[in-house]
Amino acid sequence: MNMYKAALAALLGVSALTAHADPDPDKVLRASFNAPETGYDPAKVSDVYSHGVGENIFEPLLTYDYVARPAKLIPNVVTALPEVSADGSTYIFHLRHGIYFSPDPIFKGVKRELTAADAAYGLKRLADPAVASPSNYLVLGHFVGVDELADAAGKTGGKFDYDKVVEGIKAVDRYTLQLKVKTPYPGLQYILAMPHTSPQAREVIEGYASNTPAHPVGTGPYMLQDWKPGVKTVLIYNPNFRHEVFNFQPAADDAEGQRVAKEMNGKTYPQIGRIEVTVFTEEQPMWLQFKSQQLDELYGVPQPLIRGVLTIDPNNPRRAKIKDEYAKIGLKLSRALDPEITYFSFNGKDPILGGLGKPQIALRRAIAMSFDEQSAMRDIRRNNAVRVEYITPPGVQGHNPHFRMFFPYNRPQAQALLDQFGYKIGADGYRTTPDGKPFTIDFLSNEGAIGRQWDEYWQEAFDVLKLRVSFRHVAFNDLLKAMRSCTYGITGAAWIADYPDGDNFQMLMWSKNIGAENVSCYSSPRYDKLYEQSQQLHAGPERDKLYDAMNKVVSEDSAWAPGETRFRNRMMQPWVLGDEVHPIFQTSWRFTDIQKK
Amino acid sequence: MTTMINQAAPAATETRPQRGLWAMGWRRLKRNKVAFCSFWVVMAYMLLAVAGWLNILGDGWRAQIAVPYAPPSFLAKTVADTLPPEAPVAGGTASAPALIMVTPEEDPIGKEMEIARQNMGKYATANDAKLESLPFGADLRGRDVIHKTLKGASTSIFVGLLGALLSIVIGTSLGSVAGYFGGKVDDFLNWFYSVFTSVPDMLLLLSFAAVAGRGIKTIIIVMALTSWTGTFRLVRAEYLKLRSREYVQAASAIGASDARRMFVHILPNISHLLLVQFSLLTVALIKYEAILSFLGFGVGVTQVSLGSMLAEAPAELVQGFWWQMVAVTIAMSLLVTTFSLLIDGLRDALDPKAR
Amino acid sequence: MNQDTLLQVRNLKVSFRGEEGELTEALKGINFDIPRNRTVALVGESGSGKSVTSMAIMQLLPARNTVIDPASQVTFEGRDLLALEGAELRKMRGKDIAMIFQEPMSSLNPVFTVGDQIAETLMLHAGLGRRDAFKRAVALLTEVGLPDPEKRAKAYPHELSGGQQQRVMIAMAIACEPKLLIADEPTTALDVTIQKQILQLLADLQKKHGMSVLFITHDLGLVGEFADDVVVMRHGEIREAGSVEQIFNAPANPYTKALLNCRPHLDSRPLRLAVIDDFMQPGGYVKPGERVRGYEASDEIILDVQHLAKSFDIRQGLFGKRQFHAVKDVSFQLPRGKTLGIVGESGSGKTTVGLTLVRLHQATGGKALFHGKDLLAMSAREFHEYKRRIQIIFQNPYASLNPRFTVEQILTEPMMLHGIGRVQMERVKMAQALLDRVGLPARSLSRYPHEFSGGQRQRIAIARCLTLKPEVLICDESVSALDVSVQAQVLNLLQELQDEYKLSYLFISHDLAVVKHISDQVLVMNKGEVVEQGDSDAIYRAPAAAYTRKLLDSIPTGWQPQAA
Amino acid sequence: MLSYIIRRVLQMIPTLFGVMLLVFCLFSVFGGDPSLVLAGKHMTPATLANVRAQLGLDQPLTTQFMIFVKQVFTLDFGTSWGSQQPVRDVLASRVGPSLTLSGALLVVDLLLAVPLAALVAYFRGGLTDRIVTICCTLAMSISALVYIVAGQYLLAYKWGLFPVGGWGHGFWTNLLIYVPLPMLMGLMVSLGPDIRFYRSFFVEEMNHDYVRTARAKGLSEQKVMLKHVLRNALIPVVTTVMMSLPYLLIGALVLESFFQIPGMGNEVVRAMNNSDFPIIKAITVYVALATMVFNLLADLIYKLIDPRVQLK
Repeated sequence: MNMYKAALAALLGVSALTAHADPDPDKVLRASFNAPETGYDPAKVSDVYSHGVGENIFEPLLTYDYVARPAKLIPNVVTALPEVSADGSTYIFHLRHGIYFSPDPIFKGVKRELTAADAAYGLKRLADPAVASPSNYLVLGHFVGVDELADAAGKTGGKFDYDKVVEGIKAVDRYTLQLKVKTPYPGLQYILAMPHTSPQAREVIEGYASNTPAHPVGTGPYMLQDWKPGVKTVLIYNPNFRHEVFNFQPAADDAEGQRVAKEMNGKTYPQIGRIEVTVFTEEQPMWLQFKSQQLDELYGVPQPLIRGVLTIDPNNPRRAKIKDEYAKIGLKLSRALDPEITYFSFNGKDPILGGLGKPQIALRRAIAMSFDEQSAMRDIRRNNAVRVEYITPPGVQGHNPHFRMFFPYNRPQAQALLDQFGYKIGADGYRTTPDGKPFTIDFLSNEGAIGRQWDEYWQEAFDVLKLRVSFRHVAFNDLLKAMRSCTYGITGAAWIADYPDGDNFQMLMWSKNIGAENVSCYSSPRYDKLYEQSQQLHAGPERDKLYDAMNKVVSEDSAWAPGETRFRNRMMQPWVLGDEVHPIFQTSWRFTDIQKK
Repeated sequence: MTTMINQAAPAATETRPQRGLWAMGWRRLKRNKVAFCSFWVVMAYMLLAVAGWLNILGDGWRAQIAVPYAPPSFLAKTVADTLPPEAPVAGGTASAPALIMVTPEEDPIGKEMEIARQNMGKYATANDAKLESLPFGADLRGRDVIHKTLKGASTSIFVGLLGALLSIVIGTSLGSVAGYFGGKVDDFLNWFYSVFTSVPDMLLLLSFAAVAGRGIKTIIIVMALTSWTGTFRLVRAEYLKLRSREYVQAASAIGASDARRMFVHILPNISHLLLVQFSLLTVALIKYEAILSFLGFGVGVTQVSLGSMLAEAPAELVQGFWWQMVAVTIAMSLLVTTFSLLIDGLRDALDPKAR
Repeated sequence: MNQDTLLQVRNLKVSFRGEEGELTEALKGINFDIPRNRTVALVGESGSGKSVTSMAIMQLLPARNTVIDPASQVTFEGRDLLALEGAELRKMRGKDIAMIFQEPMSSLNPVFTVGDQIAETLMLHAGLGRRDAFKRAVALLTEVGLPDPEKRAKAYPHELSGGQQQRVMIAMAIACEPKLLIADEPTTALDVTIQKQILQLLADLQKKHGMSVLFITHDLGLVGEFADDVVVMRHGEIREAGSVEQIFNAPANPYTKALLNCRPHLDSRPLRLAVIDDFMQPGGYVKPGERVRGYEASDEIILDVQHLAKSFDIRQGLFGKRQFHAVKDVSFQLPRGKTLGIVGESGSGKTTVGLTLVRLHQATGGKALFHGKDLLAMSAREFHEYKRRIQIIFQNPYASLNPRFTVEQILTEPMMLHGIGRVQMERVKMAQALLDRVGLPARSLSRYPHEFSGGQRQRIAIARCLTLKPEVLICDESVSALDVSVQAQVLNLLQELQDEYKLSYLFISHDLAVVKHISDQVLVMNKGEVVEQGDSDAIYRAPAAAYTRKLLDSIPTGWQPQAA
Repeated sequence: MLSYIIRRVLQMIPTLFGVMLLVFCLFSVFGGDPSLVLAGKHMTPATLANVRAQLGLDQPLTTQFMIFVKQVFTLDFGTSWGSQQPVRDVLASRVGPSLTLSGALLVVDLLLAVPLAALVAYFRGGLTDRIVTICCTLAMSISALVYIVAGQYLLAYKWGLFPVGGWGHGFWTNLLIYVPLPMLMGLMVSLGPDIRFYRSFFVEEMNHDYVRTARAKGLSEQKVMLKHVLRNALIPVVTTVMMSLPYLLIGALVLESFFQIPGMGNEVVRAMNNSDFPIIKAITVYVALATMVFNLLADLIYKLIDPRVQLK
């Protein structure tokens, strides 16, 4: 750090730097992750932990208000939300002046300002086949001329021509970026708030071409100082970061937001000088370290600990508090639902379970109705979740809290329903198909302890229904393979929002996404028609109506068995200020302060 | 020193007829109090294992008879920390919009659902009340830890014994061929051996397990595939030594075939070593199973092993639920300790040098 | 106590506690004296308690399972050694009484140089510094006749030959000028020529240093030349004690008499060797007539070995191999019903000859014509039939019987393999008859080898060969590991069998007296080569080769009147 | 001597080839397809194909194997599929912590186990021997997991004797602050079997004839033990330790993940869970190489400390 300071001071003159108070380098926030990150090239990573760190280093064009609930988009490095052309196809962004990348040897000591070309480069890069970005879906198929560039690069010997001007993503001048979409792209504003789409300095990416994940250079408040993959990441503040002062305006009835505003307003952004993130793969050491004050922030209270740490109202999981013994020592809790759904998916192409025939629907319905999801949620999730009742989860644009997607848990009715459709109990004690053939349900399950726990509850349901089941435990990659190739019977699945718009969820059941996101291999003409209509619409009551209809279709077809949406429980030491779980951000480090007595 | 005692011995051998090595070993074992006690404990475990396989014992381990993590009965009950009752929402539930759901008319199988509702009476079951405590507590699903431990021990012993057996079979067949024939065959098998020993056990174990998936069969096969090397080295060395022994040469001189020399003449003479090796492997594999289960390659859902129970322990202990870990630790360490002491005893008892 | 008595053993009673707590008496209350400046020989067969006696004197018996009767006394210069403890005991060991053992190789610590090991004793008892002690060690090595002692003092035990190792042991023992030197079978593991040298050295040192020597051996023959007094032991008791002259000239005890007569002598070849029972019976032993040996022109040659050679590959250098020629160009003929003796020291290649003939080793050259067919050139399948006709008996009766087989299995297995006897019952019957023939009771069939003594096991091994009714029997050191009295019995048995079945023997041994006794013709081997070959009487009477002469000279001659 | 070393080194080639074949078969042939994970949750067949191409998984197996062979000979295993860091850098940064922990564990274990083993062997058959043997057996019967979980909970958290886990910067900081607890847990696991193992070496040596000679010389029991027996018994101890050295490289899997030690063991588990084949391949090859080299070194040292040994 000091080296940078000295070097910069010599180049730029001390006064420029002292214009605002630097964060205190001795303010160290020791944070934790529950799983290893993979790297810090936003185009190349797809896990929440990597992007969680990335949020602090990179700045996408747009971002979210820290305290507004539900999440609200605000301009970040642009002056305002985009100007949209009348036909909705062209977006114009004006970049703020005087935003600089963090110092890096690549810049040879010159302060490097953010330009529209950087923003265009960051977006185009996602489409480059050589990058093999898992986020390429954000760009491909949407922007005028970009797919052609990617196709050309995909051919043997081809190279992605970043210099070629395309209408879809174009730097109009130094500070103006133009985006032009082929068809309406309702999620566009959200994707421009994802760290994946952050502007990138081309010379940095090309300079570190062989190892971009270890050399993130962005305009955000922090920069990477030390990285031991999968073990530890150390961030320090970016001396080039612009001067800004916290001024949060939370809703009056938002007690937590009010606390944050009280603790932080008026302070400069950011406050913490150094952030040390440790990855914990085991729960016990993480909790013990936090309890013995060797950690300042717990990313999430590990599932097995929830019952010991929190008291959750069994009738309303939204109500929770820290247990007295911990509240007494001042530990703090911030809690929010993750923008996710977990569900159990029936393979729509399975010869026995799949299809839209009545006996098949009845079989799926009976299985779904027999799954004691409430007990599983209580025992495995420790009540730290709410039941999924809508494809789009709470906190995501388009969610309808008054919808009930699943038929109530009722094992006797489920059994009677199977009788009704002629799934008779055979000589061996198991039910046969209506035409009298014995069958076994192929339950695909991930290896590992958690998967095992769910299997136990499922086994019980099948035992009651007298259905023969065989659990197939496979490695994660084989699980994915089976799901993508529709070669399974039932499996657990999950989807976490890439951006908080319902489209990101409703597309899960679109038949064109079979082989990709539609792991249920669900194919319903009714659903497809509704979905394709919804794609043309921006968020609003009209689209909500379509979403309700789509949910009904899935509910009628019983394509899923119930799952849940989990809460994220972040815990802090008493001296951590301003820390609150944001529905979209993975981390809040940049908005927090430390005040030790 | 032993030579001298040997010299004094003939008088004794004349008076008391001795029998084969096994009978002699058994007598020696009986005299070793520690080993003999251990023997009976191990036998008790074996009985338990057999009872477990036959589902005589621990069969009801899957019954959820208590509340999750019901404490052991001997613990004093603690008062639960509860939330204050929920304040009624202003306006009450009346103002909330009606819930939207699929109506029977919309439902493609609405009619059948309705009939099923009427017929469900015959499947209705009474809901038993769950116990608040159990003699040694319950696990997450309210299952009796004692039952689970019994069944788990049975599975672990089964896994250990079968794994060890398979490992011994692999190690012995390769080792005997290598040691007996020598030459090119030996070179090849030695190469094979050194390849396996050059790769760290843990890595091999993990990669085999990663490739093979999950389940008892996998565990047994994977453990056998990684643990045969010790037996191979032992058997090879013994065959190398014994093939030039005079009684083997004598067997050759009277026209015994290679196979006969290998399996009728030499094999019984290393059987005591194999028994000890087998026991050692069993113990090692029972311990290995625990680690494998911890790393996520355990037994299936409808099965329980000491390892799969131990894998649950870290998550439980942080919550203060120590009973499952203690139960497993007691069951496992008693088994492994007595088994190890028995092996020590066996080794001494079957040592032909000590005759 | 007599002034001239250095050590007095009185009523020494030692028992060993067995595994089940039972006591086995190893010494049943023995009494004997060791006078100053005299050599006392303690003679006995295995199990006689001779080594236990020496260990008891040194208190080297394992405390764990040894019970010494409290009435026992071992008085050394007025002190009861059995009562010594701690520092006093250690001072006695090595300084006053020193000991050398049977196996010099294993008795020396492999990781220290021999000089260090000798110096250690000196530093301990003579209070010398390291440098002085080492210098003295070199001097001692010179005294025991080790060539190039300066260099050898820095050598590790394994770099020396067996004889040299035993010299080192002797040097270590005499380092502190002990008053008593106990030599426990010091030459048993050595070749006959080396044995002679070591014995001579011990005799010289005894005279030079004026010490007493307790010489423990199983070989009465050695005693004659070397000892002043002889104590004969059997089964933990002293059978006879007296001066060497008295023991050799006028043995009073039948056991002593038996020991003296059991061993074959070079100068006589009785029809049947004396065995102990002969002397134990009333009426005593009557010497049978002499047997005449030698090939005759009319003999039918059944085995004709021509230019037999065998070499082993020894790895050398990066990829190189060196040939070690264990047997070079050996030729001989064996007639029906006769015995060819092959004699040589260790490493002479004599055993390799035997093993090559039954194809336990693959020959590298030459022919072995058996009834005109070359055994060495046959396919394995062809040879299978011949295996029956040419059999081998090994040296170690403990190792040559499968410990996991009962005698019945051992005896019926060869019959089964060669299709002799139709059913098992028939084979068992034949086995019973053979057991009877080799002098073992029929109930032996259900027993395991370890339940038999060495001599009995060798009988079983012989019976196993006889099951196949072989024509040629190769006896590879077959009697070498046996006690003298047992050796005589087995030799007699072999002789009887030869007479009865017209067997031909290839008798391989390092023991010249035994070979002379049993052989018609003798072949002397050294370093893989035939040194001399001829009728046994002729060779022993007038050896042509120097090496043969050297071997013959090394044979202990027993007590000679002039030596007394 | 030199020719012996050369021959041994040449013999390593087929073994190394075998190891490569084994590793390759395990991962590239049977090991499943990691590109499914790497392509992300929005994976389309086209994306998947592109990822596979980037990883070289679209090549025929023989080509992939040839690439692997080349990697082994240049000791350049490319970049990790997880963090995309050069494998060399990843491993280099992981070796230090592993060696610090395992090295300290080995040294302390030896310092405790060898004298204890000698002591127990000295009293062999007696009560001390029996009690220690049974204690050792009992100690080794408890699963390592229990030690770690319970030890961390009680010693570090409840009683605050050690930090709960973590890793610092300086070598001494780590050794004195972060290593002691995991090392203690490691000792609980290793000491029992090691004492028993080393004891057998001592007891074996004590049955040799040269011990009788030493006693007959008038040496005290202690001296016999400390000079004659110890020197001989150390030979197998040293060899055993030498052979175990390569395993220090992969560290202690469970210890490292429980105590947040950024060592090789941690990385192995991570790589296994994430099908990070370049890392696994590299670790396997490196450890196999180290095993072979240390086997050779063990033989050479064996020759050095045991004058009987002749290298052929």
